[in-house]
Amino acid sequence: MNSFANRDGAVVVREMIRVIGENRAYLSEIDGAIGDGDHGVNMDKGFSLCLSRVDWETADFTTAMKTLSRILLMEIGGSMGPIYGTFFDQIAKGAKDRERIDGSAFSAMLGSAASEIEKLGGAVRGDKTLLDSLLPAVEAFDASFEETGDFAKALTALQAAAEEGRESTRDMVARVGRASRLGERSRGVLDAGATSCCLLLNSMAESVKELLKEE
Amino acid sequence: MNSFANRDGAVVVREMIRVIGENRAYLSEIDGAIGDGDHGVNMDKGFSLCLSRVDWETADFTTAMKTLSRILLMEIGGSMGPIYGTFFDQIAKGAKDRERIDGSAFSAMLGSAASEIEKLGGAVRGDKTLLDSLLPAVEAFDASFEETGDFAKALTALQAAAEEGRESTRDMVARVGRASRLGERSRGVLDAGATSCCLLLNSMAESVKELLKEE
Amino acid sequence: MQRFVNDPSMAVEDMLVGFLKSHGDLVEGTENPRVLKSRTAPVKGRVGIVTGGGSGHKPAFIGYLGRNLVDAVAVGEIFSSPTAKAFYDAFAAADGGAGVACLYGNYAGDNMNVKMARELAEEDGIRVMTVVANDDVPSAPKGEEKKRRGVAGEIFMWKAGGAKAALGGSLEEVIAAAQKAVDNTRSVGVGLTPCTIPAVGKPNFAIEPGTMEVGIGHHGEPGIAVTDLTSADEVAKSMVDIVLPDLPFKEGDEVAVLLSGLGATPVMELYILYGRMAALLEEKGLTIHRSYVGNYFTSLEMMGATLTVMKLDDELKELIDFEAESMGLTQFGR
Amino acid sequence: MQRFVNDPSMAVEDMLVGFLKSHGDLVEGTENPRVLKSRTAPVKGRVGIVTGGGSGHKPAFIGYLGRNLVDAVAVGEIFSSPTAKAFYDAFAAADGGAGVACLYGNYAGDNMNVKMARELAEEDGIRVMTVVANDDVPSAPKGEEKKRRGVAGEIFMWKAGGAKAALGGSLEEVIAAAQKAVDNTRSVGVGLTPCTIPAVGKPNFAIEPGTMEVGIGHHGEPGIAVTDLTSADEVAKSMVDIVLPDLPFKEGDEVAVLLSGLGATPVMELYILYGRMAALLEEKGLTIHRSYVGNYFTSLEMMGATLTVMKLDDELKELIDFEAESMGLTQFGR
Ligand SMILES: Nc1ncnc2c1ncn2[C@@H]1O[C@H](COP(=O)(O)OP(=O)(O)O)[C@@H](O)[C@H]1O
Ligand SMILES: Nc1ncnc2c1ncn2[C@@H]1O[C@H](COP(=O)(O)OP(=O)(O)O)[C@@H](O)[C@H]1O
Ligand SMILES: [Mg+2]
Ligand SMILES: [Mg+2]
Ligand SMILES: [Mg+2]
Ligand SMILES: [Mg+2]
Repeated sequence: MNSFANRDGAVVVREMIRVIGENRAYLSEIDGAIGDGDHGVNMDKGFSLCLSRVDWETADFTTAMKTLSRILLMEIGGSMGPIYGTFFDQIAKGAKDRERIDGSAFSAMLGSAASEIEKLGGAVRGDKTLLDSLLPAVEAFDASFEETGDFAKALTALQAAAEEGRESTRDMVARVGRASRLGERSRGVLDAGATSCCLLLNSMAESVKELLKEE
Repeated sequence: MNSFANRDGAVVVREMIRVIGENRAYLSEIDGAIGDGDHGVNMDKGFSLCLSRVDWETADFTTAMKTLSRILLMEIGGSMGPIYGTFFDQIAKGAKDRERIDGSAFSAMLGSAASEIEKLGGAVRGDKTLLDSLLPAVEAFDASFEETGDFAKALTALQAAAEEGRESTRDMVARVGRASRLGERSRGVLDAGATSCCLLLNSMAESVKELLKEE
Repeated sequence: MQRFVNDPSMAVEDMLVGFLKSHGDLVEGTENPRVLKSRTAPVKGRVGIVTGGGSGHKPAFIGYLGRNLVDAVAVGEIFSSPTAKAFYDAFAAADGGAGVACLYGNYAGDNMNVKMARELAEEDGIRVMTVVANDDVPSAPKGEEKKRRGVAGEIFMWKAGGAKAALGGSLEEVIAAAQKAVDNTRSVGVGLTPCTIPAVGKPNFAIEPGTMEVGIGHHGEPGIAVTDLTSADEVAKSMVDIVLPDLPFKEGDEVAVLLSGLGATPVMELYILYGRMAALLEEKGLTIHRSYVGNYFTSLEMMGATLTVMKLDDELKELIDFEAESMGLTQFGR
Repeated sequence: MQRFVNDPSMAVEDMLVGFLKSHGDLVEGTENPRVLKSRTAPVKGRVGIVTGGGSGHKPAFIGYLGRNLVDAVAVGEIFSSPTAKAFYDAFAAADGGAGVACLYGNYAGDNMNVKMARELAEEDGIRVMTVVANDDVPSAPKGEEKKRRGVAGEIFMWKAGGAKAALGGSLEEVIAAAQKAVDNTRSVGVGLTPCTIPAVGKPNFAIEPGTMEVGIGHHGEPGIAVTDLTSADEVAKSMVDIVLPDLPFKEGDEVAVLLSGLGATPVMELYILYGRMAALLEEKGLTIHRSYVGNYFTSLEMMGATLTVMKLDDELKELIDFEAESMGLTQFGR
């Protein structure tokens, strides 16, 4: 199939929770190199709360995304609360009232998520933030989907671009957030937010590809 | 000679000022082990002030001692201000109106200095204070002077006893002053006040012996 | 790490317990454990004053809860913005029907969380207007003032807003007064040592002994220059020289001055700095109407200081002199 | 040494310049540069309150100069008693004809200098009576209370004495009130890091990281035990367990509590300690009538805290609740 049912999609959120849990220490370690070493803790705090708040038997894609978004927005604070909260809020909004989610719906969700995050946080590409994973990933998805019309293929393109984007932060100098304090010394290590964003995009892509296969 | 002229005696004070200046860091270091590490600074502040307050061309022993005493009492504070202020005040008082200072005058001065300090501070021998240098030194002076009638010899006895007294504080447990709250842990190091007192007595003895030789 | 903590990740919770215990006459908790309010709030018909921010800045932010000052505070993790929900709940706790003035500092997280909270509150019919303190001169060049961080100048903003609300000002008037305070306030910070977030366990930046970082932020954000640590008089001069030309302050101006320690610098040394700063201000023809010297806005156990100067007019003078009672600032009216 | 000083041996002088500049509404200088007085003193017919001690303890001692508190202060070098002359001049500055209550802490130097100053003052017809604070429990065993140091409990002594004088008490009554405050007050300090006197340039004692020194004095005088630095809750318990049995405080007592930082410990952590201490006191059946948490009596940039508990009766309650205005302590009357 070239779309998945909203009703089946909560698994996408449950998988992201698992991935963040598994990478808690790794993300904090990356943040520790040039930030304050709490990115994994911050993320896992929000994501793990979500595990017990969603009724996985009944929740659909929209509900699970909405719940995750609300928890991040309402209970996490910092910058990651509102930024990832906005991310998943835009996805939930894009999925609302849709029985099935297809490639163009997915493209619209990601697109508005990225632009809302840009607006909210004021960072731009190259500032060494999660946008350096997210923006290329969204563009790659759109280009591939426009060319092929194939949702799954576009997701694979997204994954490759997100990883490339994450790697690209290694050679960037941080211009926003705590790491910006280090100037040139922030070069040479990955950005924590770009790494978590890549993990999340990867996980979403894998989950959705499974859903597309199943039907 | 067996006495020195009051008019020549200001050098005794000037030498003490020099000795305290030279031992500023050393005295603070000793104080640091069981006190608050400022004994050298405290002492040098008062003594060095005295350097510019005395007219060394005209001052005699009495005037120089009186000036030192007043500076310590009025301008130095701490414990050392009143204690050493009292010390030199008693010496100045004992020398007042004397053209020459002989061994029995010197003995009287030191004796009243020691007893006034005992009264003021309430410490007794064995409390690990400067009294543990001063009291044995005074006794040794008196014993030797009584026996030999020789001022210079008595001064040498004073020096030996002061040093022995200073060393004796190493094995004492402080019972007054800041160090007293240490209990057993104050054992094993010299007392700062006993060390400065020994330095001062030594310096006085050497200066007076020079004066005795000269004439 | 020589610190008094239990589980470091619960440091803020543990702190709030003690704070509420000690200041129960002035402050109380709310249903949201991360929102504290003044016992006097809300007053029907009086504008509510809200602020919030990361923890670790004592007395800021909760220390300014009290009479004629701040009515409710959203409490974040150490050096991390409170949640949107905390801001929202603080708005609700402070609202006496006349609207809420949210007076906070210019940090990415706070901007985002306040923005979202405000949307929620307005859906619920609570009017919220904001003033964003941006008094920290070195954090962006002239012409880009909007990018500057808020530092200890926030205290003048709260003082002005809180007094205006107590005097019966409308929301627009309270906002105008707080904005006037911010517009007339400039600050600079100098850092001498870093600080350690207990949950992290090691300093999250470094300052070489013998050097100082001029223009440092309240969380160790980078300054504009790392120089040799010179005498207090020279440090005072370089701080005054950054603050005065920026507004600019000019001969004849009356000013309020706040010199805050960053945490571990002995207050004695703040007075050493202040003596020189006051002389420099007076040499430039400024009149110091009122001064505050002490630990008013700190960064855990950082060593260093921030200088804040506010240009006064009759209104700001009345507001700054107004009686106030809180843990961080208690003064009789003049 | 990351510190704001000019010539380290002039640190006290430089500090006094800034202090007088900042607090000119409350405090003024005298002919003796080492004596500061409250602007409200002397009041004809009112007992004058004098204290004094070494510098480096801000707000103590000069920070308690003001309305209904201390009238004149003799200022010493850092951690060193003021001169006899300074105490004498402070007596003269505070005397309104009804005599002077000299309320100070039990340190050898202060004892000697006060004694000499008192002799001078009495020659001049100024009546001086003294109370010597000795609230620090670990500094000498029970039965030898007279040997104990005075620490933050001095603040309660000044508060009681200052209020009693303001209420028109005679010299004997003021002395009795201050003595009652001292007799009912017990303290203990815990040190986590040493401090450096700028003129010395290096810490004058050491505390191994990971350990704490229980019973430490305000100048780093060694404590009774060096133990592992445990959790805030455990530290709170060990401090309470030293203070309470000594008086002893018993079920049903009303108390005032003062938890002071030693300088560099973040105030956040004082609240963490206080939360637990308050719970422990309440578990023992004590009622906390009033609490003070903050940097009230410090030791330069030492990390650590002192706990002070005073047992109250009706008189002490009235005195502790009395209105007061000073740099270190400003409170509205109750
Ligand atoms: N304005 C911003 N826009 C987008 N991402 C940002 C922004 N500021 C910071 N980030 C991201 O946040 C990450 C750090 O997150 P985290 O460590 O959880 O928060 P904090 O910096 O408050 O400790 C950075 O790696 C960066 O990718
Ligand atoms: N009551 C006392 N009588 C005599 N000497 C004393 C007394 N108290 C303290 N001392 C001496 O004072 C010395 C410390 O002096 P110093 O360091 O200058 O003063 P402080 O203890 O105030 O820092 C001690 O080593 C001790 O010899
Ligand atoms: Mg963080
Ligand atoms: Mg981080
Ligand atoms: Mg000493
Ligand atoms: Mg000393």
